[in-house]
Amino acid sequence: MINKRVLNPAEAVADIADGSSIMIGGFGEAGSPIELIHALIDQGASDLTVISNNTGSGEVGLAALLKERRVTKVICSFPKTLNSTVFPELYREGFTELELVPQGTLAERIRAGGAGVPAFYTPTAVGTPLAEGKEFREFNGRDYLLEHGLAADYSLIKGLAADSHGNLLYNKTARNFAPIMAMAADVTIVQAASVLEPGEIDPEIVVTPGIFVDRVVEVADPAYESELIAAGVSYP
Amino acid sequence: MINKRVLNPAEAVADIADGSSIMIGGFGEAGSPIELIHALIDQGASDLTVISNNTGSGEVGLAALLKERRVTKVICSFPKTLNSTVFPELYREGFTELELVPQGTLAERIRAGGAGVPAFYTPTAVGTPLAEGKEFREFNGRDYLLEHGLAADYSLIKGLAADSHGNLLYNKTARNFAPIMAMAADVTIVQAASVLEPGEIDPEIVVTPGIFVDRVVEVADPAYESELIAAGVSYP
Amino acid sequence: MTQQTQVTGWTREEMAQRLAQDIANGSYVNLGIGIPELVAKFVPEGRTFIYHTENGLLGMGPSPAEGEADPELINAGKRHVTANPGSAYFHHADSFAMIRGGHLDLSVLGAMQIAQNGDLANWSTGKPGAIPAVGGAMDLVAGVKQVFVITQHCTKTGDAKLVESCSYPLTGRGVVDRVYTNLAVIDVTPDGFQVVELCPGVEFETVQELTGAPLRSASE
Amino acid sequence: MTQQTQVTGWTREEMAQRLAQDIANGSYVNLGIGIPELVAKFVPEGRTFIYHTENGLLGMGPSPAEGEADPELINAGKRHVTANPGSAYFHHADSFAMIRGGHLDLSVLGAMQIAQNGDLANWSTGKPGAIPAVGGAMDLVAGVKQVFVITQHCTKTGDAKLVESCSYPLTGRGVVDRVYTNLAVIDVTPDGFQVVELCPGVEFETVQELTGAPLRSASE
Repeated sequence: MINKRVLNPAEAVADIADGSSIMIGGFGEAGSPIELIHALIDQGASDLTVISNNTGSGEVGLAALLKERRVTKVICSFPKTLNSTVFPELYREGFTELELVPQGTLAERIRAGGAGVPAFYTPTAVGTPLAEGKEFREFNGRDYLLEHGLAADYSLIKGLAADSHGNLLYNKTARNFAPIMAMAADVTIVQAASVLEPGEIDPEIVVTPGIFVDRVVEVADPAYESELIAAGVSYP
Repeated sequence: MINKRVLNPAEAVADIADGSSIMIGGFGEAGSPIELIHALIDQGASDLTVISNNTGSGEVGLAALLKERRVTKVICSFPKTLNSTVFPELYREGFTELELVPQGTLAERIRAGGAGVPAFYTPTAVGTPLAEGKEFREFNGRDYLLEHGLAADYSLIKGLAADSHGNLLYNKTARNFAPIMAMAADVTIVQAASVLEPGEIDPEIVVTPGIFVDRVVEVADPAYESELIAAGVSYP
Repeated sequence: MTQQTQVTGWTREEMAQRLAQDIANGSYVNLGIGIPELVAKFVPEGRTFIYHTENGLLGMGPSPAEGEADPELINAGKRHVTANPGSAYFHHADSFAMIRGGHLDLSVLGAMQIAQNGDLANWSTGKPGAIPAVGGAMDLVAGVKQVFVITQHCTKTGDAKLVESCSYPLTGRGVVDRVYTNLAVIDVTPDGFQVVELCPGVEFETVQELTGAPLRSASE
Repeated sequence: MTQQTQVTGWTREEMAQRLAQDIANGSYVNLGIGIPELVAKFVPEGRTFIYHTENGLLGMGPSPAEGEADPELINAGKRHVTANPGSAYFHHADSFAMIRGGHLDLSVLGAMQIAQNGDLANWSTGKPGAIPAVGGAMDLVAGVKQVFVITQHCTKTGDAKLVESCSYPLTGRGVVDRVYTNLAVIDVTPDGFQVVELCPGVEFETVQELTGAPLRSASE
């Protein structure tokens, strides 16, 4: 029997060590695995590298992890949002390093990392400051940049439904980076609003096949950043 | 209003010119768009380059197109199957050229062609005869080959259901190359067992978004290679 | 060029409406944040545009009715949206495959500067201490078939946005096809900026005065 | 080595059963066509293996009952199969992302030749006039975490399949971890072939005689 369920978020993230690289799903609050991030805050790991499209809002979820000074590097495309004050301070102070990557290049690098492709060429960012120091090459008369696959020790992602084999469904635009991050980590940890038995998800509609998932934890009623911020929550 | 329906297979393939490159979906008979291929045989285009995993069986579908001497090059991973006699003869005779590509490299090249990635590196085939003449590069102490994206003028694929925007669902392992071929062609032509109205396919379960599809034609009761061969059919 | 010439020209809505006239029926369109979003309000009679938002939705619809927002159904600007009939959700790699692979017909973006060779700067002033953030802009301009910029003709301080060459960090090199401002519609051609249409009541000379590079008039 | 030594050893089923003992519970496994397919019949009590077939199914089940075959539910050998509860369908690029990305635990393949450095030849004799066909074999050996070969120890004509270096065109370089033959279980180590286990009743010297490269015995 195969059963990837774990009891709670704390157990799901228990083994994450200092210095780990962690992909965190979400685009803004959509798809952000807040309960897993909060469990990671409680757990204490530090000196983390976080790969995520944004850097969180307010002082909950990813922003709270940053505020606790646990993240020394972020790889991201858009580290400022409304209500985003935590990252700018850490960045200016020099505590948290930033690797800025165009959004599509970030997505493709993560997919490549999961697909065993060490590097690929892309037209994105040619002629811009984000191309500085990168290798160029011409194909069919057009310039392209060499970009490298990106993998991580862990991925923390949020699903709508999972089964105990790790097959996943998502909710609307909360899907965003989760399916590719699931591919690109040694250990992929999922919080899902419901965890079902094998056979309860139609194999035709599975978005992330279970092979990419290591642990699933049921978080039946996940919080949203905007709700927590509106309620004045600051984690922990 | 957006309506990508066309009346019948003949209309769907009417503009395919001599010398075109055509991706044809299917793995064996699963997903092979037989009615579109037969319409292409009737239509008369020749000197075609076909990109497909196999080369067909018996004298129906893709094998029949080859037998009519309309294909001067195939790019494929496995050009021999049970009941596959047509291609071997054309190959030995020198009429049809073969570019043999490992199956995963073929899939990734097609995806790259559709995703605007001109080239990527892969570990597949390093140290084998299929690496001859290809560029090598080491990443993290391992050798990789440079492979190029693959695009085509047309893709002919088979779906289970489509809507008039071109959103597609597939049947089981008939999915195989179709979603990536839909991405990689200038004009993607789909035969589907049913063509529905927009909104009749849940946006969460769409496999191929309509942006990749140009024409859809309803073929309510598609034939299978094995059935036609068992019935002694030789097309045309 | 920093002189404050008194011309107002088209409103933001009129600029968006003018741009919408140039989009063919059935186009797949990505609208950037700000003025570009207004384009969706002015779809010409008889045409349908399908909106792509790079965070994973094709077939994006308008804002939801009061109380019907789903925090996980948002656009690239992180605003609540809806999904039209015939829409599809997908992940980020697939979304940017659509962009990079040339499957979208049109990207409409704002700008800080547009150079006469089509260079675009719209993501960073390059000022020290600013938090750099790029999002999907570089991917859009590199991949989408046509790139339209919609912007005020000048900055709030009266500086030209259409220039000989960009002083701000680039988003892309030679990527802009056409610019819609409050004063004019201007093509980027191999010979530089070419006025296609002037806002009624606005003189060519006025536009030239407010532009940091030579303009060719509509009749040239 | 072309001498016909009279040993039979394990049957194909016994070879498959022996190999199945070495697969951990919960493994994701791709079984090649032929003898490898037999492995699925010998899953040890208390273990579950999840089968990947590269044409787009994870969670492949056994052949369908008579009359229940779907011509579009097949395995990589194009035989009718079923889908177990908890399975998933996906397209070819995703399927080979699983393979190339190192997500599968084990690939079980047949072989024409295995060299003492782990080189594998199993796709072509390289004979002129033969139709070359490679399928997914090169991807599997390049990407899957562990590669087990299951094969008769010698060819039908009595030639050694385990050799110093392959004379046939390679499928992959240094890729084989372990070989299961009718006579023995043999690891590929940095020091060459290492016998792990002999088929009961088969002498080490016999196996060595039928092998085209030096063997180290189990006790070494």
